[in-house]
Amino acid sequence: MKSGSNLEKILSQGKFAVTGELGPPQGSDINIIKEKSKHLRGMVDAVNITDNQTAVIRMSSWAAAIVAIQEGLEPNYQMVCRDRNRLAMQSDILGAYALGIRDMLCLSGDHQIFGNHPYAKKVFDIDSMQLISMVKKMRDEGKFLNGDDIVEPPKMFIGAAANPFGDPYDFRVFRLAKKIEAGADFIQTQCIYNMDIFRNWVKQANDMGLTEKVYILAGVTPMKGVGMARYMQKNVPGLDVPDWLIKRLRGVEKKKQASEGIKICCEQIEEFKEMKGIAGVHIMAIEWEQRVPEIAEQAKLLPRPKV
Amino acid sequence: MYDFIRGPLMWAALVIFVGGLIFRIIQMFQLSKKKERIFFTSTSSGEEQRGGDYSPEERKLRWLVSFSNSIMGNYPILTIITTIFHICLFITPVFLLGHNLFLYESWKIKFFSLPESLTDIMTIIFLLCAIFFILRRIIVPRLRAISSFNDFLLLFITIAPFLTGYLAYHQCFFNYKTMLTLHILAGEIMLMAITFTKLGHIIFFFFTRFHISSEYSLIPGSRVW
Amino acid sequence: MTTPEVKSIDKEKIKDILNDKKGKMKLSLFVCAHCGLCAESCPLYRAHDRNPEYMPSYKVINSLGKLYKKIKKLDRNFLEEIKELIWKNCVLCGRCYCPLGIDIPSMIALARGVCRSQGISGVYPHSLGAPEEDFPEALSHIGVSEKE
Amino acid sequence: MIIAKVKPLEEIKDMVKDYPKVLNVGCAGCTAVCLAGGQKEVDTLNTQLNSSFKADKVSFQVDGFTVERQCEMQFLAELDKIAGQYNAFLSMGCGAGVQFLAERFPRIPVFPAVNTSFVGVNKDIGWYEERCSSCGDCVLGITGGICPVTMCAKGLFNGPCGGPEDGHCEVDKDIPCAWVNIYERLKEQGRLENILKIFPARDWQNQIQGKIILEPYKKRYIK
Repeated sequence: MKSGSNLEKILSQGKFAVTGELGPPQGSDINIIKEKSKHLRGMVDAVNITDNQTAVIRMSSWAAAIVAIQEGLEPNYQMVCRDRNRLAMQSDILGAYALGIRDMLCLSGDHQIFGNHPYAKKVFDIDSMQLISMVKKMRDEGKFLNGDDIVEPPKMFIGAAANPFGDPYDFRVFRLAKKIEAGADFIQTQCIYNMDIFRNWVKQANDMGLTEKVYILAGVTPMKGVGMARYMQKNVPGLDVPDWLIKRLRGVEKKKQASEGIKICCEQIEEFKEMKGIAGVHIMAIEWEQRVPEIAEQAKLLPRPKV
Repeated sequence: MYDFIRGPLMWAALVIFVGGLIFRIIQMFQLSKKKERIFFTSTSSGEEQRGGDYSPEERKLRWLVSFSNSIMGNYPILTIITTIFHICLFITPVFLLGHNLFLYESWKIKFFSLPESLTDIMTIIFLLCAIFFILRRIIVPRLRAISSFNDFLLLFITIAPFLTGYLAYHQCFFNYKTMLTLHILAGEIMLMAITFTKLGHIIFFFFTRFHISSEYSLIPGSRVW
Repeated sequence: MTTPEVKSIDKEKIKDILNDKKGKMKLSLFVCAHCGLCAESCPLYRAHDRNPEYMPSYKVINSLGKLYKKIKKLDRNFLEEIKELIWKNCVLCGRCYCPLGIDIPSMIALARGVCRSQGISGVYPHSLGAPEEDFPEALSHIGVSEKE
Repeated sequence: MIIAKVKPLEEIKDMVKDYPKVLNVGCAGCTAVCLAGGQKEVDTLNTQLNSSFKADKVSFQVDGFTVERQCEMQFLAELDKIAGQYNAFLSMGCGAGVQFLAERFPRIPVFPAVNTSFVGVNKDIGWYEERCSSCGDCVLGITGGICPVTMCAKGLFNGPCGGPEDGHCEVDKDIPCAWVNIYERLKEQGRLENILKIFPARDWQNQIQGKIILEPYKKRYIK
């Protein structure tokens, strides 16, 4: 066992894992986190706590993670490379581990021009690949990036993101291989809509034997309606929302589009269960946490295994 | 002699003149190539695209800036004189009554002609401008540094048709016939000179300033050397 | 820094370089009306009290113009001569204006290319071996006296 | 001027050892002025490479060609005639020059022979110091002509920090503290109030790859 986290136990026992996502508030009101956690408790094995998603300032990820622990959830602490240099990152990892956080997700992070402080100075001292290997070095070698020894090294279960739809397509699987070599233990992909490209990507990963070395969780985001779908198609970087999805959503009248979105999402989850090389699903229902129980129910993911 | 210059030499001059121009045009198109245009759709990084909506003071400032950078701003007298010189150079011979009568006699083409008194004055102005150029080329240090015999020769070649034409019209010195012969000869020499000397800037100016894309091109040029 | 006995120059190479762009260059030299309007656009011309030797057309005529004219009987001394003209009198900033639209910078660049092909190139006042006395003169125009 | 420094010979050798015929492209612009990549440096590097590879008994040949400036395509065009004969390019231009050369010849590997270091000044022959980090929003008018972004090690805007001693930066006693100098110079000029008021957080301009299209030329390039 690498970190002994709940997510790691479930994945290592070959059970189909489910992770959720929780966006901390743009303020310091703890109750919002408690509210969102209520919907997710018992529905997911771990919950991603986003770190200034789309470069919009929110309560810091590790703080929200600690509140999530108090609410009986296992947090998956996200860290982006945009806001901190290697010193801050390593000290945050030590602090997070000390307070009970066992899973981490290493991301590059969106450029600050997308957020509410477009002209803030970027950091990107190290990138996501280097962050993964840094956390692995802290865990396995018990050393900081510069080689100094760590008293009581943090043993994180290292996660990384993967975007099978980003350009250039054929390079994406090699980038996955690099992340595994860097030390990623589990992968959470970008939300999937174009199933063909995703199947092809998984096939390539299987052929290269990558799926034996890492647990891949397929990312899904239920669409609330046509408006959201079109927005995601145009504005979200590196996302491929095919037209048949928008057409299908438009086929149902406004009121019922939300449940249609959830239906599509559950169909995807069904397919992921059977797909070779997929170890679980990552449900990203940002600002829609209250519908996660419905999704988990409908996709027959309950009850979550106790390990 | 008279018949020679009225006949074959005139045709030779025309052929060399027109042929020379065409050759130059072809040569310039061969020497340059189409500029492949890269267009940007949006002006990213926050630089907004300014329309033409400038306030009166801004408009005045913009005009002042472009004026002071123009050759009119740097060499006002020279620019005015050159403009007058070139206007007279092109307008006078083309709309001269005498020329158009000859033209009508031989090819039955009727051309609009300016009143003779006007073309007379324009010829005088032209000659004065030419004298200004000659003096300038001698007095101004930077011009003296680069002027060669050909520059002065060419100035005289350009002056000759106007001078002889004026004298022939007013029948002063030699008898009319000799002066007219000299005038026609001078005209033909000038026409031919356009192909063989720097008078070729007739074509070069319009080609480079309008087609070749550079800092000083008058319209966004479509070609590049 | 010329070596004592004057090294010969590779005439063939120079001919190649010159002939490669002969069409455009000869046409530009041919059509230049020697009108002197390019002077005011040259920063060095104005900075050196409008000395005619800093006028773009002067630099071109006496470097590239002569290269084409004397293409047969070129020698290293001639290249050393024009080196001053196209390096010290010109920084090739590319801003010379010509009413006819002649591309003056490319002509200076070609002349520099020819010199450089023979190992002759401008020596910046700040690089090793630059004659020191070169330097104060270049600063005289902006009122920096010797002792400063 | 852009200041650069030649890479160590071993590093350059390591880059080009698999390419039998290499062209070393010099640049007569900034890197020539700072004695890093001009024609003389090209010849020096070529001699070093040729003799060193001959000593290693590796078949290798490098020729030199110095263009006027590697940051303008019209000057890189001079290489078109001879580019085909080489397996790789070494470029002694600054980072921009190396990339422009690579853009022009995408199928030929291009290797940088110099490390572009900073925008700076020639203090003396062979001695160069950084002055500007091209942040895109110049405040030198307020700080009396001393750049807080570049000259202050921490890039503070409401300096000095607690560290300077007798005028030099806590980081290194040879480095003068920018803010101590700003204070003295503004005091001399009687413009001290510039640094008495608080400088607000900056909008950093140089966060994405820079591009400038001048107003009068916009209609040529923006449809």
